[in-house]
Amino acid sequence: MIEPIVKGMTGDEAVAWAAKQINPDVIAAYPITPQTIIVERFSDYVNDGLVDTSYIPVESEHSAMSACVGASATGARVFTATASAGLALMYEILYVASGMRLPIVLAVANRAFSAPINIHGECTDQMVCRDASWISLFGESAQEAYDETIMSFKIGENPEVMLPTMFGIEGFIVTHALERVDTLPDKTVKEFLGDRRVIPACCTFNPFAVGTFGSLVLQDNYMELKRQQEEAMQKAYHVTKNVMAEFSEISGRDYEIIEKYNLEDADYAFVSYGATAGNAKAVVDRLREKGEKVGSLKIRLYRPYPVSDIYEALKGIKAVSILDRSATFGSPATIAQNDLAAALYGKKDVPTLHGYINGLGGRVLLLPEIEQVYEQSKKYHEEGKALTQDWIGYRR
Amino acid sequence: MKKKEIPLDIQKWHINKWGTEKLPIGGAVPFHSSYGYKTGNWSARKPFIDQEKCTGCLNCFYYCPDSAIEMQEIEGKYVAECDFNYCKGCGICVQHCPVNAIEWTKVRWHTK
Amino acid sequence: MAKIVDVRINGRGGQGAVTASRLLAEAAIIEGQYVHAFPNFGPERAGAPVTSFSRISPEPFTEKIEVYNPDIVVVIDSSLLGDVQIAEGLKPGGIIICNYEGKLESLKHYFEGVDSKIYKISGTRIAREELGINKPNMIMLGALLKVVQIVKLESLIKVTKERFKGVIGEKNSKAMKRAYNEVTGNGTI
Amino acid sequence: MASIVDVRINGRGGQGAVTASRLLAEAAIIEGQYVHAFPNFGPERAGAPVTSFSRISPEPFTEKIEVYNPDIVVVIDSSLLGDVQIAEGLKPGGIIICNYEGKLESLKHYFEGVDSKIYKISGTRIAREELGINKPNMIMLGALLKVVQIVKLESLIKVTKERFKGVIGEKNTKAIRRAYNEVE
Repeated sequence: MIEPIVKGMTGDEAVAWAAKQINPDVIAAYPITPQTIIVERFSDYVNDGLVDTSYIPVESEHSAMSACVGASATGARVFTATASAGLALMYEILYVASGMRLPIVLAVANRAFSAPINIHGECTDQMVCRDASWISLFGESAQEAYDETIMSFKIGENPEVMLPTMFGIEGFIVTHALERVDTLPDKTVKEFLGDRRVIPACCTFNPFAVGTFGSLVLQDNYMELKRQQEEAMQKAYHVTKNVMAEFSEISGRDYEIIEKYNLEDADYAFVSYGATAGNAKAVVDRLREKGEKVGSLKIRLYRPYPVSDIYEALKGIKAVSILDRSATFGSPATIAQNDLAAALYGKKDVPTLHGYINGLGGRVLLLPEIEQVYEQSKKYHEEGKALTQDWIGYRR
Repeated sequence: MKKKEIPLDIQKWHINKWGTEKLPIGGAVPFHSSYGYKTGNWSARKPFIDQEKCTGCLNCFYYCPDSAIEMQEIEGKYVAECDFNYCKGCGICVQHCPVNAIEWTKVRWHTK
Repeated sequence: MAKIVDVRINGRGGQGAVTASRLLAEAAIIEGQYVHAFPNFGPERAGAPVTSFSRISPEPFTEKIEVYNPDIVVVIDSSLLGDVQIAEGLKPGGIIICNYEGKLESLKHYFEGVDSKIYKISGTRIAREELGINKPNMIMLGALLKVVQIVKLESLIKVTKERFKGVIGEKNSKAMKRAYNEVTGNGTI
Repeated sequence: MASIVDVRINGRGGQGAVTASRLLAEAAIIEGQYVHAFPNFGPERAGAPVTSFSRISPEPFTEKIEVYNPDIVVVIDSSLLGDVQIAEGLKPGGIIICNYEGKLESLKHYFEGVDSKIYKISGTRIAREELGINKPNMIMLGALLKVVQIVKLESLIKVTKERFKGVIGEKNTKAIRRAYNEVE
C-alpha cells in the first residue's frame, strides 16, 4: 500500500486531477453543467503545461465523441466527459466507439434530462446508455470518482476487453461537493496503467498496418462482430474484478464490483448505486441502532451486470428495496429493478423486490424518508407482494 | 499494370466464413482486401484515356474514388491508365482532366 | 453519527460564502477529518442571497444529502436578516453567528422564539479596517472557531494562506485572529 | 404451405428487376393471392448485379424470410451468367428463365450439373423492337407466365398498364404478349 496524498477536492476536480496524472494523449470535450469543472480544470492543466495532452475544443458532444473515436483508433489514450443532454447527443457515436472497440473513457456527471430543464443529479442519462456495449460504473463520492477514472482506463484497455468505459458521478451532490480524497502519487498512477495500451495489430490506424475502420458490414458478418462485443463484455467482468483487486492493493481501499454493507445476517436490504448508496448505508446504521436486521448492497459495476455476485449477496434475504435514482415510465419495474429481477429470476432463496424511483432532478430523499421506504418494503413483503414499484419523495 | 490479389489469409476469411473467434475485432478490415471486389462490370460508361494527350498531372489519380487510375511509365513519361476491373464508371476523372484527354464512352453490358 | 456537524453559511453572491465553506472543509481535511462541502446550487448572481454548506465529522460518513437541519448558521451579511429565514431548519439549541454592527440585544429580536445561542461580530468593520474591502467571509469563520472549535484556527489559517497567496493571505489571517478574539454572544465562549 | 412459389429475379441496377418483382406481386394481389415482394437490400447502383424476390401464395402465409431457395429464377441480363451464381440455392427441379440471344444448347452449358428446367427468350431483341429501349424486365415476366402460370397474363397486363400509363404501357403489353408466345 502506498501512503496517500490527502487533498480536498470536489468530484469534478478529482476526475480532472486523475486525468492530469494519467496524462492521456487526447481529450475532446464540450462543457455542460455539472461536468464543466472537469473540462475547465483540465484545460488549465493543458494551458499550464502540466500535461502534454492534445486538447480538442469541439463544437458539440457529437463532435467530441467523434473526435475521440478518431483519436482512439490511432492507438491514443483518450478521455472525455459529459452529462445529460450532452450524453444524449453522443448516443449515436457511443455505439461507434464500442463497435470499433475503442477503449475511450467517459466521465458522466449524471444530470436529469430536459424538459423541464434541470441541471441537478439523476442517473437516467447513464442508464439509457446501458445497452450501448459500454462498461458502466457508478461512483459514490469524490474518492470513487478519482479511483474509477484511473481504473476505467485499465479495464477498457485490456486487450481481452477493448471496450469503452463510462463512469457516473451524480451532479452537484458529488461533482460540486468538496470531500477528502486520498490521491496516489503520479508515479504510482503511471505504473498502474502502464505506458500505453497494448494495440492489437490490425485494429489501429498506423502507416504500417493500413486498414479500413467502420466499414459497411451487412447480414454476412455483422452479427459475428456484435457477438464479439458480448464476449468482450463477459471478459470485462473478470478483468474489472482483477483491476479492482489490484487497485485495492496499491491504494489500500477495498474495491469490489459490488459493495456489501452489513448483509451477512440481514433480513432486509437496500440495493442502490451512486451517491444514493451512501445514504442507504447511513440509514442502515440508523436502523441497526434500532435493532432492525438490515443491510445495503451497492452496485458499482452496472455493465457488465454482476449477476452471480449479486445473487450470492442477496441470497436468503427476505425483501429488497431498490433506491433507483433514474426515471422510467410505463415500465414493469424501475430500471435497476428490471436488471435485478432478471438476475434473480428462477433462482432459490431470492428476495421479493420493491423498486422506488426517487431523487429525480436533484430532489432530496432524507434519511427518515429512506427509513419509511424500508418500513414500506417490509410491509409489502409481509403482505406477500412479490414485485412492486413506486415513486417516493414527491407531492401528491 | 501490376497484379492485384487479396492476401492469402484474407482470402481464407471469405472462403472459410470466419466467425466471432477469427474475425478481426471491431470489424477492422485489413489492407488489400478490396482487390477481391471487382466492381468494374457495374458501369454503364468507361473512361478511355488518350495517353498522347495525358500530361501526367495526377488529377484523375487523386480524384478517382475507387483508386482505379494507375500511373504508368511510358517512354520516360508518366501517363494515367484505368484499371477496368475496378472502375465503376462514375466519370469524375473525365470532369477533372484539364486537357480533355479522357473520353467517356458507353459500354453495353448485354453484348459482353 | 452524532459527531457530524453541519454548518450553513448564508451570504450574498460575491461575498465568498462558497469559498468560506470550502476552506472550512479543507481545514478539517488537513486535520484528518471527513467532510462534504457544497454550495446550494441554483441560479447564482452577485448580490442574490446564497447558501453554502460544510458537513464535518471526525469519522467517515457516507450520507450525501443536502443540509436541511444545520447545527450552526453563519450569516455573512446583516442585510439578509429581514429577507431570508436565517434560522430555518436550525437544530434546537443550535448556534447562529451573525455579522452585525449593532447591539447583541437588537440582533436577538430577529430570532425571537428560536431555541438558539446567538453570537455577533462586527465583521464588516474588521474587514474594512484589516483588508480594506468588504469581504467578511474568512472573518466570520474566525469568529465561528472561537464559538465552536470544529477545526483548529491554525488549520484554517494554513489553508487560507494556501488559497490566498502573499499579502492577501497575511491580511486575512490577521483579520481572522482579530475576529477570534472579538466575537461576543450569549453562550459560553 | 407447399403452394408458396418463390421467384428470384437477377438483373443489373437500372434494368427494372425490382419493378418486375413488384408488378408480379401486384398482379398476384389483384387475383386475391398473398405476396411478399422485396429487393435484396444493399448498396445498389446502376449496373451492379442486383436481385429481387417475389413470394406468392394463394393462401395467407406469415413468414418474413429472405428467399434463399427459389423455385424460379429469372435472369434479365445475360452478362450475369458468367459473374453471378445464377442457380445458387435453386430448388431441385426448379426453373431458370434467361434473357439470352444464343441457342438454348449454349445456354445450358452455364448450368451443367444443375437439376433444373431451362428456358430462354430473346428479351433484349424484343425490347429493342417493341419498346425501342433495352428494358427487358416486363418481357421476362411475360415469358415466365407462359412457363408457370403463377398469375394470369391478364392480371400482369392490367397492373403494367396501371404502372406505365399511356403509350409505354401499351408497348410493354404488346412486348409481354410477344414474349409469352416466343419463349422456348
